[in-house]
Formats: sequence, C-alpha cells, structure tokens
Amino acid sequence: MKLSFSPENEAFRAEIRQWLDENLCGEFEPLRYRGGPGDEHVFIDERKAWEQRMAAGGWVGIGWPSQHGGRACSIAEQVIFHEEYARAGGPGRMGHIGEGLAAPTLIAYGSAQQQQRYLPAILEGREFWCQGYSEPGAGSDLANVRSKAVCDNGVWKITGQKVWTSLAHEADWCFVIARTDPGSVGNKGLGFFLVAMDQPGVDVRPIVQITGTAEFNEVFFENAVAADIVGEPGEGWKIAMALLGFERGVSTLGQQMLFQNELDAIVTIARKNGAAKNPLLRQRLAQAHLGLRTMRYNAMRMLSGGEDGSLQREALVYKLHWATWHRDLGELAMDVLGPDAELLGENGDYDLSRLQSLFLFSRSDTIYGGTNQIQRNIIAERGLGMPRELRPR
Amino acid sequence: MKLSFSPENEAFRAEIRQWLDENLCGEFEPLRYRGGPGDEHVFIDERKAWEQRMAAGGWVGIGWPSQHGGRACSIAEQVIFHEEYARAGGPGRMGHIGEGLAAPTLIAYGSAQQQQRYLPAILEGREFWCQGYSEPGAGSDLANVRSKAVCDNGVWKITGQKVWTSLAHEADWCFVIARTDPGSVGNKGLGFFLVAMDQPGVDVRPIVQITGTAEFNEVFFENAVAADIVGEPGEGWKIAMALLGFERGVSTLGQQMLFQNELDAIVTIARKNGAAKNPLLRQRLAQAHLGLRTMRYNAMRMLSGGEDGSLQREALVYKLHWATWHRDLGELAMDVLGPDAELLGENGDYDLSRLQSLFLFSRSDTIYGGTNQIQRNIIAERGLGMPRELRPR
Amino acid sequence: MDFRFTDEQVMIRDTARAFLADASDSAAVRAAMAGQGDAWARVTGEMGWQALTIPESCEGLGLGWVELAIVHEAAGETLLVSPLFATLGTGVSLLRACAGEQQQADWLPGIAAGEATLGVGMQGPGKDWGLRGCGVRYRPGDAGYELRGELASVVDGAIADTLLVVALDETESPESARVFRVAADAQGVTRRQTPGLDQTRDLAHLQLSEVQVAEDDLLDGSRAGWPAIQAGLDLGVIALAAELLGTAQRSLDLAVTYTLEREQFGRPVAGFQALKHKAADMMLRCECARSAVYYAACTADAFLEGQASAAQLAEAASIAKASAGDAAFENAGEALQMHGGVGFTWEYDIHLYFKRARAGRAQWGSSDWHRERIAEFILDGDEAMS
Amino acid sequence: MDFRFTDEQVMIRDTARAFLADASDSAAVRAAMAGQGDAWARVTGEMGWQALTIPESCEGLGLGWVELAIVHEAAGETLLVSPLFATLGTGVSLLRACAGEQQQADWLPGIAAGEATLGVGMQGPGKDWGLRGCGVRYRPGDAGYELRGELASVVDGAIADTLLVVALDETESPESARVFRVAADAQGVTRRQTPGLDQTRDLAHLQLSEVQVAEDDLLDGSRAGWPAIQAGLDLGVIALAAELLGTAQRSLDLAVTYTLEREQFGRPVAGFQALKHKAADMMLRCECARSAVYYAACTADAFLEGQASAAQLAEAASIAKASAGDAAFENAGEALQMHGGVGFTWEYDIHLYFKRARAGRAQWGSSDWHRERIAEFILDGDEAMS
Repeated sequence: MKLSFSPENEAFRAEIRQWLDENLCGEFEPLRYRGGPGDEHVFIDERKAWEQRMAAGGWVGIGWPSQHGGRACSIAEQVIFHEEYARAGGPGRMGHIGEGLAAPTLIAYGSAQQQQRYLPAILEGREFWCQGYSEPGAGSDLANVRSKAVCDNGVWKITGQKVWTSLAHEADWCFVIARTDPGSVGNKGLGFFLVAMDQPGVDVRPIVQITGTAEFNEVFFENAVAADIVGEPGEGWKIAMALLGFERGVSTLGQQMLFQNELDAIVTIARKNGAAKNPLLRQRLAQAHLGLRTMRYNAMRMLSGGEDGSLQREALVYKLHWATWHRDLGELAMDVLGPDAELLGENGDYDLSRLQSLFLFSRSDTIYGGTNQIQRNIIAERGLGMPRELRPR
Repeated sequence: MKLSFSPENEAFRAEIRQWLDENLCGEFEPLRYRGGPGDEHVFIDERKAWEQRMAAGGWVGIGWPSQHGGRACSIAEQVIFHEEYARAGGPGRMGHIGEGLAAPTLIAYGSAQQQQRYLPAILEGREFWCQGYSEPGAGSDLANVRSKAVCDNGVWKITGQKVWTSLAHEADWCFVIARTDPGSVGNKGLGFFLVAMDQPGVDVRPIVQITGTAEFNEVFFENAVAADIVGEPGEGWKIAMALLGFERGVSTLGQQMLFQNELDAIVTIARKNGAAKNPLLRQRLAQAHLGLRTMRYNAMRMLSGGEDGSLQREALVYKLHWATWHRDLGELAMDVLGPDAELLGENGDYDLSRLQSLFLFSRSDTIYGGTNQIQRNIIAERGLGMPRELRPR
Repeated sequence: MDFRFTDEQVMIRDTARAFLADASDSAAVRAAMAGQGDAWARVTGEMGWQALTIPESCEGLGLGWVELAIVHEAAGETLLVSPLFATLGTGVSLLRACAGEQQQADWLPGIAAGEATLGVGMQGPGKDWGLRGCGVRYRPGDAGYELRGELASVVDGAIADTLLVVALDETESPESARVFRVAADAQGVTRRQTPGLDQTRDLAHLQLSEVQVAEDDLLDGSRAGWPAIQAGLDLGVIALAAELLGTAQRSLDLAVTYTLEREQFGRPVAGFQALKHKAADMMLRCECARSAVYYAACTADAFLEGQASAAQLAEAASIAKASAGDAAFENAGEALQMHGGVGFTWEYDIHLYFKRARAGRAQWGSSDWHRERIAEFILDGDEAMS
Repeated sequence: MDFRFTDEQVMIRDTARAFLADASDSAAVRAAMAGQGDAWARVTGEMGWQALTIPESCEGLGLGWVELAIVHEAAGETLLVSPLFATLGTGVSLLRACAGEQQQADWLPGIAAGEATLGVGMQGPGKDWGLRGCGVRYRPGDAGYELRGELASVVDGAIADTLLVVALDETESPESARVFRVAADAQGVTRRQTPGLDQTRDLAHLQLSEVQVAEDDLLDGSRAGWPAIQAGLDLGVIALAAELLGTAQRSLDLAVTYTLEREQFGRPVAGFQALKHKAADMMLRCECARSAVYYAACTADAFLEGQASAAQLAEAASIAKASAGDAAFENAGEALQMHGGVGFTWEYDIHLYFKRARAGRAQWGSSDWHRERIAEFILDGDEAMS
C-alpha cells in the first residue's frame, strides 16, 4: 500500500498540464468550468471543436489499448490526466459516452469490423454518442426493458421509447438495449444495438427539468434501423452490466475534480461573505471536504483493485456516496449563499447561477442511474448477503 | 381552539401543588426525581408507601369515574395534575400500570364483581400490577402470542413465557394475554387474564440491561392459576388494543414533565460548563426544547380529540416522536457533559449518573412497545393508506 | 383548554380548500408564475381574506390567528400566488401590533375593502433576518422623518401599494427602531422586482433615497422601539409558518398519491418499506408542525388579548417557523425523491413545492436563526422561559 | 500509487484476526472488564505487536503505519482489552516523532521486548483535546524540570510503567509545549483508575505535584514546540481511528448476522427493506472510514519518511478520526436498534461495542473537534490545503 506517484508519473503530469495551458485558451477560454452536469446544454459546437483539439493532442482514449489507437496509459496516469483536466477547468466532455462507455464495450465485445468502423471516429472527436437504457415506467430496472428489436431480412429494427438520454439531440449514435426475443422477460432475450440518430425512425424530445433547461431527452424509436448489434441476440444484459462497470472507472476521478471545483467555489464565497465564520457552516464545509476526500480514497482503492480481484466493497457503495454527497453539497451551497441564495440573475428566463443550478440539478443524482433506494438494496443484497425483496404473490 | 385554563382549573392546580408541598417531604424527600425509566429499581418500599400517601390524599384514580371511587377529573385537570406532579419531582409511580392500564380495562370490560375485587386495592395503593404482553421472539407483535390458557374445571391455567415485564418482581398481579383457542393463529383466539404473581407457577427472572441494572424481567408461567378472565375467551385482542389506547392518555403529559426535568438538568449543566456557548450545542438544545414543546402540543391535540373523533393523526405519530426525541436527548446529554461524559461515579459497580443512565436507557425507547420500524409501518399503513408489508409466499 | 378547531373553523378551512382547488390549481399557479391571471381579485372579491384579522370596528371580519393560519395553510397547500401573505400575513399583522388606534381606524378599512396591498421591509441586501440586518435608517426630515437605505427580498414589494418599513436611527440601537408607513409611489422610492428561485412569490429590491415621511405615518405603537415591532413581525412569522405547514402536507400527499399509482417490480412502489418509512417520517414532521403552528396561532390571539407575553409569542413563533420550515423543505425534498425520474422534470408540480419550501424556510428567519433565538431564551437568560 | 494491501499485509491481518478470535473473544473481554485475564501477555508474547513500529535498529519489527492500523483495526473488531493502543498506538508513536535518536536507542528496545507499557497524557480534567486543554505546566527544577498539574482520561494511565506528558510553561504558548518522560512511580505522581462508561478501556486520573524530571527525559524533538508534538499525537489518532473502524465493521457484522437469524412475521428480519437500508448505510460508513484510515496510515509513513508535511498528516488524521468515529458510533447505535429487545440487554455484546464506540469517538478529539480543525485548514488559511 503506497500513495506516491513515480517520477515518470510526475513527468506525465507536467505534460498534460502544459498542453492544457497552451490549448485551453483563446477560443476555448469561455469553456472553462462549463458543460458539467446541469450545464451540459451550453456551448455545444465549441465543445465539439474542443473534443477535436483534444483528439489532435492525443488526449482522447488515453486508457485504450494501443492496438486500438489508445495510449494505454496506466491507472496512475489516467488518474493524473483527470485530475489535471478538471483542475484546469476543462469543459464537460461531449465525447465521454463514446470514449468511456461505447468504446470500452466495443473493445470488449465488438467484432473487428465494428471496432474499425466506430473507434477511430470516437478517437478523432468526430462522432458523438448517447445511451439508450432507461425506459418510462421501468426506472433503472433494465430487466423491465420493453423496447423491441425485430430482425427484418438481416436488418434489426428498433421500436420503443427511451428516457433520460442526455445530449441525445447532439449525438450521432445511440447504443440501445432492446428485446430481441419477444416472449422473453427480465434480463433474458435482450440485445445491444448501435443506432444512428439521424434517421426518420428516431425522434428526440427534450425533457425540461427542474432547472428550466433540458439536457435529458426522451427518444422515440419507430422501426429505427440498427446499424449493428454487438454480441449475439440475448447477450444484451451481459454487455450492459459490463458497461455499468466501465462507468465506475477512472472517469470518476474527473467527476471528483468537478466536485472539488464546486466545493472550492463555495469555500471562496464563504470566505467572502462571512459564512466561513459561522460554526454550523464550518462543520458542514469540513464534512463536505471530508466526504470528497473519502470519495477520492475510495476511488483509489477501486482503481487499485481488491485483494482478490472479486467483490470490491468500495465500488458497491460508490454511487450512493457521491450522489448523496453531491445533493448535500447543493444544500450547503445555498446555505452558504445565505440571503442571496434565492435571487436569480436577471439575464433572461430563470437565470440560475452555477451554485443554484448545482442545488437543483443535484436532486437528480440520487435518482438517475439507480435511485438511492435501489443502491441500498443492491448493497444489502450483494454486499451483505441480506435477502432479496419479496415479490408479490 | 383555545389554550387557556379556567379559574377553576387554576384553583385545582393550587390544590395539588400545595398537597405535594406538604407531603413530598420528610421521609419522601429522597424520592424526588427518582424511580423514572431506567431508575425504576430504586426505593421500592418507599415508593409503595408513597402510593399509599397519594391514595390517602385522593390523588390515585383522579380520572376514574366517581362510581368507581375516582374523582372524575376533566382532561384539563388531569393535565394539570401530571404537570404539577412532575414539576415537583414526584417519584416514578409504582402504581401506574394498575391505575392507568389495568383499572381502565376493568372499568371498560370487567364484570361488576371484578371491579369490586380489584379497583379498591388499586385506589388505595395496596396492590400493584405488571403487564404480560411481549413474548420472546414475538417482539411487539401481539398476534404472535404463544402462551396458552387451558380451562380446567372452570379454572384457567396459564403456561408460557413473557418478557420485558417491568417491576414483575414487585407486582401483586399481572394481566396476561394468552391463547384460549389452541388451534387459533394471529389475533383470534386470545384471552385477557388476571394472574396473581405470588404462586408456585410463576417464576420471575430479572433481565440485566445495558445500564447494569434490572427493571425488566422474564416471567415464566407454568400452569399458573388465573384468578379471572376479563371479557370472553377470544376477546383478548380487542381488550388489549383498547388498553394500548389508554397508554396514550393523559399520563403522557406526566412523562413529558419527566422529560422536561431531564432537559432542564442538561441546560443547567450546559450553562455551568460552557457548553451553552457552543453554537452547535445551542442548536441541538434549542431543537430539543422545540421537540418537547411540539410533543406537548401534540398531546394537547390528542387529549382534545379530533374534529370528528376518528383517526387522530397526532396520536399515530406520538410514540415514534417521543422515543426518537428521548434517544436524541440522551446523546445530547453526553455531548453537553463533554469530557466528563465518560467518567462514572465511584460508588460501587457501574455507578451511572442520571444523565449517563438516560443516555443508555433511552436506547430502549425506540425498541420496546413497538420499534421505530414497526411504528413507521403502522403510520404509513393506517395513517397514509400505503400497502401492508408483503408476506412470504 | 380545547386544542381543536371549532365548527366554524372547520368550515373556514373546508371553504378555503374548495376555493383554492379551483382558483389556485396547477394551471393557475403556472399562469401566475408567468405573470398571468389574478387570484388576488378572486381572493378579495369572493373570499374577503384580506379582512380576516381586521377588527370589526375597522370593517374587517374580526377573526383571529387560528383563522389566519387556516387560510395561509390552505394557500401553502396550493402554492397560491398572490399578495395574501404580504398584505394579510405580514402587513395587517404589523399594523395590528404597532399602529395606533386612530391609525388603525384610518388605514384598515381600505385594506379590508380590498383597495390596497401591503409590503413589509426590514432586511438589507445580503443581510440576515432580525434587527441587525435592518437596511434602512431614519433621521428627522422636513415633514417629519427622512428615510434612506436599501431593502432586499421584500415579499410582493414591487406590487404593494403601501410599504411598512422598519428603520433605525443613527445609533442603531433596538430602542431606536420604528415602523414607517410609506406610499409605494412616494418620491425617492425605487422598486425593482427581483426574480427568485421560487417563482410562486414575488420579491423586490427597494431603494429609499431621502424619502420624506409625515409624523402621522410613524406607527404609534412602534415609538417604544423594538419589542413591540418584533411582536408585530412574529405575528407575520406565524402566517408564513402556516403556509409552510400546508406545503409540507401537500408534499406528503403528492408523494403518497404518486407512489400508490406508480408500479415497479410488479407492485405499487408505495409498498416498499423504504418509501413507507420516509412517508411516516414526513407525517411525523407534518403533525409536529401542525401542532406548533396552531399553538402559535392561539398564542398570538392570547397576546393580542393581553393574555400572553411578547416572549411567549416569540417562542411560539420560532418553534412554529422552525418546525414548519424544516418540515416543508425536508418533506418536499423527500417527495421529489419519491417521485423518481419525473420528480425533477418541470412538468410535475413537486419541484414547485420544493422551491417554495426552500425559499419559505429561509425567509423571515431561517430555521437555524429561529433555533438560535430559542437558545437565547433557554440558555442565556437569568431564568428559562416558562 | 497502489492503494491495496501487500500479500504480507494480508497475512498480518489474517494472523491478527485468528489470534484475537481466541485471545479476545466475548468471554475474554468480559473477564478483562472484571479485571481478570491478561491479553497483553499473549499480545507481547505470541504476537510481538508492541514492537511493530519500532525500528529494527531499536530491536523492533520496523513496520509502518499500515501494519499498525491493521492490528488496531483487528483489536477494535474484538474490543481487545489491553494497553496496545496506549503503548504502541500512542506511546511509541509519540516517541517515534519526538524522541531524539539516542533517546530512541535507549528507550525503544525495552518496549520492543515487552518490558514496559506507556501512557500519554495531555488533557486536564473537564478540558477538550488540543493544546488549549493541556493540564500540566513545567518550570525549571532541581534536576532539570518540575511538572505540576492534573491529567484526566489518560488511557491505561494507571497501569502504564512510563508516562509521556505534554506540558506547557507559564506562557502557555504553543512554542513552549514539550513532552516529558516520567516514570509512573516517580515522586509526586498520584494515579487513580477512573471507572468509565466503556469498561473495555482503562482510564486514569493523574495528579502531578512537583514531579522532578531530568534534562535527559525531555524529548529532544519536542524542543521545537507544538508542531512536532502535534504530529506525534496525530500518529496516535490514526491508531484510534483504525480501532474505531474495526468497531464499526464488527457492529455491522453482528447486526447482519443477528437479523439473518431472527425471524418475525414468518421471515428473517434481514429481509425487511428498512433494515437492509440501515445496513447499506452502515456499510457505506465502514468503507469510507476504511479508505480514510488507510490513507492516513500511508500518509503517516510518508510523513516519517519526510515525504508528507505535518499539515497533510494532520488533515489525513482528522479525516480518518472523524470518519471512523462517526461510523463506529452510528453503526453501533443502529446495530443495537437492529437487535431489538436483546440489544439493550447486558448479555449480548452489542452494547459493549456501542459504549466503546462512543468513548472512542470522544477521545483524542471528538468528530466535531476534528472537523473544526479541517475547517481551519480549508477556511482560515491563506490558501486551502492541497
């Protein structure tokens, strides 16, 4: 057990830091600290251009194996990359669903042909992805997927509705879980499809959120043509579960640095407006700092791998931890703002400040991707061996 | 809606106050503030003598109807009595199970003969009662009672085990719920029995608690003779439920005054040792005060009766409220005590101070008489119409 | 002692609910958020609530704070967008406590007739509730007094016809506190509506530059300084607490209704113990807040009849505000969570409750502020309050 | 960066657990509470843990703080009653940080050999943790220094052979802080074991009256004053945090085991969602505490190797102590609740965990105290800590 980084690691840190210094400026300067959760709807074109700049610098797919064009960076290097990226205020990544979810899935389960078709466009920041998992009424319960895939002369066609799809209207591709076996129930009989968004059978409707903005969408598929199926029909559940694993990868460290930026902003305000002298707020600010640190330590354990490579307890609790922490941070932000917390900007409709937006948008953290209640069930059942929920007779 | 007491009420207040002044002194002086929850095992003989003094003063059964020897006091007068009693530091009542539970049950469901046999001895402070409800493994689930009552030549004999019976070794009588119909399950087929404690078939074994003291007991019945059955065989559930209702009567106000005494003691220490200057503790002390006040207001609503006499929402939440409040008060007491919280007295084994005892003993409040979890189920199901728990297939 | 509604109070409640179910349904609230509709005209025209606590001698209904709490609770249940709280809850309350007899006779009949709305201002920008946050100073002026300063987050301050302004003199001592009646269109008053996170309540920023106030417009009862003014404000705190009680209760109701309808894993999600227990805790908070609010309302009546002290009123008001504010915010937050994905969409109403609850909990003294005031009573005095 | 146990560390943990399952089972703990049995003889004889962090040059095992945390965690799991924490966790830690090289060479071998136990004292009666609560003052004396004052709640202070006493001079300035080595039987030292709510840990009250200390018994590294001493104490804070982690984890384990066995309404109560969710939250607290404790242990190693600053050590120690202290107390409290009626009987062990957790959370700085120290770092400095 040791925490320190090697001299090679530190050289890598210097490299990314310098690159960001030289590139996250000029036309990209306004993107600093923008485009994160709750703010994903801003600067779309500029952020796509930024993805291409990143790609040109060789900073996309740094964790991918080299045979797929990646840099095969070690965990430590990836940690460093995400730390420095967030420290510099790097904008919310338009490409993260492609780079962090679609690509690892294709690398693990895709055919050579699929890898050749999709990976370069992701690596070059040319094509963007979104995720078609949740369905209305099914919540995060993937086993309840009702979207259907029908094979028509060798072409899979998708019909159904997905919801909570972020950036769907900006994406070129969507990966979709749909039922290939019409008689199946639960986690059997699902397939994992790649669907082009720009076709008549795909209709994207924004969902206006508590913030008044819309970054989530409903996506309606009606006989939409799937360009590809990954794996075999019926393997969709297995692939989707692996993909959920990728979500808990190194990118969590990037998320943490965004959180750190938010906490820093709150601390700055507290020091300015006197809230930092309030003993109650001091305790809560310290607890927020403490919670973020333990989140980071948990992620470091997660990335280092468990002693026997099996169940990682720290991974099991990770979502519950960050979601709850982030929601609490939103409340803390408002209390630190004090009497000004309620007042909006006066530039147009419902002009939320960054911290007001944090307060409202973070309410979704404990809901999407498995509510806190679902997370607690999973922890108790898988982590502690407590009985599963009873089903109705 | 009005809160004030009438001049007649205030005259009544003066009367009980004066009586306590003149009687709770001398030999009874050491009993002040003693004998409450967690402290019920002290001064047994003296407290029995005190009950007789109370009886002589006409202060037992003040809420009973006059035909049974009570004073038929109004709710307002009973409120006043309990307030003044607790304000004076009146000791924990040895007779409260007889006066507050057995007697109202007998008045409601007992035969004239039973009323004549039992009520005078309660009224005169000569006979004391305990309660045989809970059973091992059944928790607070009365429907799970396994104790049996068999009628043998017109004499009911009880066999079974009760637990969490307070003051059983000091009681003359126990009321016991037992199954009269051997084939019955759930809340059917139960009977409500009156059993003398001083007989060979009754064995009382103290349960040593977290405090190192024992005021709860296990009681074993083996063919113990029941002197009486109240109501008919099979009516036990109905009678027991009514009795649970009596528990939420005016005596709750007395309990609140005990709580107030505890909170006052904590405030006194906080003012003395500087804890009252700690902003975190100030918030918690204020919240404790607030919680106790709302408990009092809830009780006033409860006693005034709902607008339509049916479901009283404030009554439904009452147990959860006080139990949680009291447990939190115990933790607050320790934090106010600060570095001294950990240190015991040096008079014998495990010499807890009053507030240390509060801290430990209040952990039982959220368990006995229906755990907080059971209370929440009841509130959700009866108060909010949410579905009952599923049973295993 | 009788701590339950009279038959008349039950009727007032039922009437209020029936009226608001129509006048302040979701569509009406959303229209009002966009500046359309006029619930206030219906409130004054059909219900006459603006006259509720105005004495009969001043052409009001002569009812008390229990009735005031009942209509505010109903308003909080439906997120009524109107100057009811500003005019009746805060304005009339302050006048009842601090205006002289003649002043009441002069001013209250117009309000009772629905001809004028009120706004109460004390807090300066970025300042806390309480006298220390007072944003306006007065000094002798040509006509009597001259006011200058800034006020933030004045509820309905941009639409009120008449402003009641709490101000200090240069000594900034509690004894110097006074309340002035200022016409909204008086020379030197600049008003700007400030958009808020909670769109169901209008807030305003007010600038006062050398505003001249006549001697007659100094509220007589405020000449004694802070204690009388504080009592007047506490009467308003109770109205806000009642609103928050309504918001807390409706949040619970919405959550229970939604979870009974929504199915997951083959059964209504209301059957899951985790949600049942959340709901039970929400109900506990509601019932405590309910008792605290109506106790405070009874105390307000007793105070106005000289049967309760200002300290008792302050304690009861703080307990009510902290209880109801926390109940509203926590219940609305839990209700949002219990709605799952739809809870944070604009389409469902629960986010409106959440925002109103947060704003209300912070206004007129946050829960922490009120707890600190309770702490002063129990910890700092020579004797604990009775 | 590799934040997982090495194979050797896994072995140390497994060995520790196997040893304590026997040497510190429920019967052994209860016997020790009554003053019987001697786990310490077995710890020193069979395991040699007293030598764990003593350098090999001083005849110790030369291991680091990760290993120290491992054995303390195991001790916390079983409520081990012994001077392990006092001697190794606090005493050796303070010597490692503050004793000079020669002093370490002179003193540590005897401790490594299991010949001496240590106790560390700083807090005066009724005082908080931290320098402001320091209960002893020194001044020049015949032999070097003279100490006087009172110490409260000294862990194992009544049985330790050697006391390490943090003291101030009359200026009471942080710069004047020093650590003195005092023989427990020195002239002027009066010791009294003080019974505690937690019976698994001995506490003592110490009276120091004109105790003479030789110049050589002033720890060399403490001549620079508070910062070095604070670092030495923080090394001990980590040991206590590790113990509390063990207590938190075992509380969870006991609760899960009990609820899986106990049936109600026809099924194991572990199947009720309310209890599952409590257990999930307990596990979250455990895992956060675990990461915080081992991160702090790594930071301690880095500090002793000159790779981390005292401020980084302080931050990591405070995070570990607050996380583990809260986890232990909250988990033990929930576990007690999950046990239902038997939870508050003397017979079941869970109340022993509850009491140890409360005591441990309060000792060596409460969670609030440590959070306030974190707040100072992030809010009061010129720059936030990295």
